[in-house]
Amino acid sequence: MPFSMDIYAWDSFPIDTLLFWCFAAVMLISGLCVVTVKRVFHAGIAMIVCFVCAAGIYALLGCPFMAALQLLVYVGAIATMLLFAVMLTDKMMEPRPNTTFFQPFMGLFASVLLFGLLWLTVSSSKFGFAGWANSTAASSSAIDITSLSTTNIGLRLLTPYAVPFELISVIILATLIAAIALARKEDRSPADSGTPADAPASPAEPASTPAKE
Amino acid sequence: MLIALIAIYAAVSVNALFLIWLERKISGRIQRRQGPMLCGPKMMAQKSMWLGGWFATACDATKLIFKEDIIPSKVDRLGFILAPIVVMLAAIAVYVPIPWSATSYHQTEQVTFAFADLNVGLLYIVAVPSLTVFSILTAGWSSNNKYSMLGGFRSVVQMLSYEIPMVFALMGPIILAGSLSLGDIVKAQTQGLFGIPFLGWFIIPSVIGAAVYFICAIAESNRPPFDMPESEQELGTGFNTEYSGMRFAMFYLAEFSNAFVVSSIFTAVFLGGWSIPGITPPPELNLGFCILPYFDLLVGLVVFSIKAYSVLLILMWIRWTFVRVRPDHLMNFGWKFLLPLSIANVIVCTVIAAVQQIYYGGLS
Amino acid sequence: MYQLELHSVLSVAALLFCIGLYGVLTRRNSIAMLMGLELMFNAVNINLVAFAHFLPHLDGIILAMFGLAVAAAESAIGIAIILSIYRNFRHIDTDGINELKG
Amino acid sequence: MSTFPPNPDLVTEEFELKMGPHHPSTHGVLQLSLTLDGERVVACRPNVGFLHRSIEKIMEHRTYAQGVPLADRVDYCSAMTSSLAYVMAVEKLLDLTIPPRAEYLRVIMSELNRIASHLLAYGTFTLDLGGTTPFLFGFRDREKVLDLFEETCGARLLYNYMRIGGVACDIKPGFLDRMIAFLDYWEPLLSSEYEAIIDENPIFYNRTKGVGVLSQADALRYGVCGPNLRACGLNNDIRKIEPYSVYPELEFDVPIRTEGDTFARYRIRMEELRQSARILRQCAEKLPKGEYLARQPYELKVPAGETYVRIESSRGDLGCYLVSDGSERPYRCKFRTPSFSHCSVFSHLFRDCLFSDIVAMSASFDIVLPETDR
Repeated sequence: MPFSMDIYAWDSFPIDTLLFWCFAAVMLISGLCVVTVKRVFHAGIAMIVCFVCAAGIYALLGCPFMAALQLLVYVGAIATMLLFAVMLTDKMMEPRPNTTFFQPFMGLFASVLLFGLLWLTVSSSKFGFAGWANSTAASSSAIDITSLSTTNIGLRLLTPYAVPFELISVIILATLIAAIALARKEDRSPADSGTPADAPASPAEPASTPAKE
Repeated sequence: MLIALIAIYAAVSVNALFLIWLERKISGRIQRRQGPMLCGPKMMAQKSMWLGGWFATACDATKLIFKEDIIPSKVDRLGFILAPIVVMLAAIAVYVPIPWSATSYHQTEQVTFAFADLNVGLLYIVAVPSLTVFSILTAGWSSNNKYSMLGGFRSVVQMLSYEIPMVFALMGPIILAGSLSLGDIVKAQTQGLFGIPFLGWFIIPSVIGAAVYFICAIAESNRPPFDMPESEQELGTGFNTEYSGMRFAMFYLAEFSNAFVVSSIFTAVFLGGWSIPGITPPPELNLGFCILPYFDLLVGLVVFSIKAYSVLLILMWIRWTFVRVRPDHLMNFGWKFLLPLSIANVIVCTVIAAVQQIYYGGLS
Repeated sequence: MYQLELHSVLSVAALLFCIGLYGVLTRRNSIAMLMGLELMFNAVNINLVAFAHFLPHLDGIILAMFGLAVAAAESAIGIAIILSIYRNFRHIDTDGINELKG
Repeated sequence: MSTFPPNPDLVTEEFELKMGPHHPSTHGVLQLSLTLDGERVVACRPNVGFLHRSIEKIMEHRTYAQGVPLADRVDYCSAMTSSLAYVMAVEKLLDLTIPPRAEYLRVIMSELNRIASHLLAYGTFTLDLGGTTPFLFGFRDREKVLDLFEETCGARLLYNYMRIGGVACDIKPGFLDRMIAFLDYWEPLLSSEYEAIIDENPIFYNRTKGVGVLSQADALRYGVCGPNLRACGLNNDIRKIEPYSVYPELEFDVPIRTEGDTFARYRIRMEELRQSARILRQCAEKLPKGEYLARQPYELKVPAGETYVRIESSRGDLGCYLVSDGSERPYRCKFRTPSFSHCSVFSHLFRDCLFSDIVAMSASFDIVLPETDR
């Protein structure tokens, strides 16, 4: 009675390749939906499906830590933020401005060209890794950098990569402050066609906020 | 592989049904009435209040299944249909890493009996609710009425702002156990603290973490006193106002299975999962006429469910005695009170883990 | 016999990258453009993790994590800019936002 | 203080939300049209009139005796006091003195009715804040009071018990000791169960302390009366200021608080429950023997004239202005009901507060819609 999943014999049937191709297929299809669907809200949902499949692929590529992180950061934070942005700007019931795409063929042509280029480089290059791994593995660090377990990632992250780790926190702090500064109301309301230019002295009283058409 | 998936789904829904019945009985007991007594075998109902009416939730479920699913016309169909499915998915997906019990029968060393004991267990448990956040947002927005939109926004704000203290609160036991996987955390709790075998449970070193996690867990699963999003009095069941029939049942079952998941994580991480302090049950028990294999598995399962259900009872008890919190108090409480508290807990746990490491040769 | 090769993963990531690029190039609504951008970030991350798995070397994952953090920060700033545009122009039609004053 | 002034930094757009007639927390059919700015309420306009049955117009085409069941329906939550006001107005026009036993029965019944209606107020107030258990405590004990009513006047909500010149029927022999038994069972519960579950609860404190503060001047300006005015520090209990029927012989005191916020209103009602119990115990001892009804002819002709009678109903001072032109039908009968003026306070009070405060504050005013719309 296989009471725990990971003792189940994997190699009798290449289930992980099958799973990988399923995840990849769903991901690419939902990626296409993101790009072609008319309503931006549906595009958001398709994007989230794509992120979840990407998390699945990370898990299959032997790195569950990255999969959980992806779920947490992308699906939890970025997708929710994008959906919030969609909700703030997309008026569901009002006549939608035409979201037709401009020169779709130019874009299609450019991306197909790029894909051809990438496909050529990927399939023609021979990645000879056999010799490579142990030549660098002899580096001084005590961590066995070949096994992708969470403890190793943690150790590697903080010993040789400590400086970038701190730098990332500085970047995120800067983003925090910048986003808040952008969301605040500017002191003088912009002279925008159509809305009465407000007296710069007191834009705050609710009666004539520029937003009220 | 497939059998395990079906097993999870069946276990979760049956468990959720039982929980709804239990909740109504407990609320009845607290309010000095009897709770559902009618749909169930009559003679059992006469015997005692606790046996009566245990068909109630089954009848509710069948009623909800056959009730007509109305999809209002002006609704964003994709979001409306997708939301309950994703909520149910997330509610079930969280059950995977929970360590029900462990056995060393036929094994060299103790193996945790879980659906899949991931080595990123706790991080996975924190990641999956972000799917529920997304689906509540879509449910609120796509049902296109002011009340459900307000309810959806409120619940997303509440869940996001209570996720951070929860992660910090769970950081304590991770540091003490030195690993993310729940099975290892429970194993670490079987050894004692500072050499005393009986203080093993992580609720003792990280008491603050346990309290903060418990509060955040109530907020995360939208249960009173934090049930701002679907407070009937103000928003008319918030984001699931437009839902009816089977879709509403999905939201309802998801909420109850969330409650059970939260209490079982609390037991696994803070109350020492399947471990009884000081006693390790033998792998097999010879009953004279036959050998009962996997005996420690059964004992672990019983101990775990006792602890989980007791935590669940506390959850239900809190539900029926507290008044709802106002949104701005909710936010102040979450950011200004719980967050610093949970960070303090991380510091305390690191100190204890360091002392443990230096003087007593490490936990796990 | 059907073991997963690096080529297949890299080609899937490349295809996703191109889909993202197509999205950025042709989408009229600027939030949908941002979504296309997110797809491209994802494709890069898949590449990195694929190299980390097949090499096998740990730095792939660490770089992917840093990429993840920067992508999150970037999309936060992107949305803040889009919202301030929306406040001034009442629409976020990438075609219409071409005046320089204001 | 819990007012939320507009945040000058954020550019926001208000949106209109109709907390419509069919809403779980508007105690009947009141519509609050709110302009919301996110969670913050900018302005509120209560619309009433959804439950208008034109009781006063119908009364003009009914004889005086037929008017009593109609007067009951003015405020079905405390029907005894509303029909009492009407009956006392008619008796004042006839300047009829009614037998003392009837006076005592009227006081017993209206105090029991006050307990029932305050229990209802307590239950719905805590339910609106989210506490379902206190709601059930309140309604469970209210059932026992309604059984007492059912035993004497056969009805649980609209009793039709008052008559011009006395009461409809005498109380059953065992009524008084059943009432005393109820009081003995229920009074300790008040502090051991009702207040224990709510009062020390910090969440309840935060939700009600300092929320919806009404100053005494504003209260008087909007004609607020009853427990809501006593919460602002003014003793306006008509049973004390202009004592009617047998209230001078009973001694009880009137709870006063000065904060004037939701918590104070709730505390006032709980104290009033205790005072009503005290009154009931005294009435049980002092109940005289004798006639319970001075019978009047069916075709009663009331001499021409007009009168205004004020009594203390459970929601405030309920006034009945009666004009008769000597025929057997009243020329005009108007009820001055407390809930109507309480509704008008909403537009003044619900400004710069949170959406969930609205529910708490409107529940604390204990408005009842049949009274507002008549």
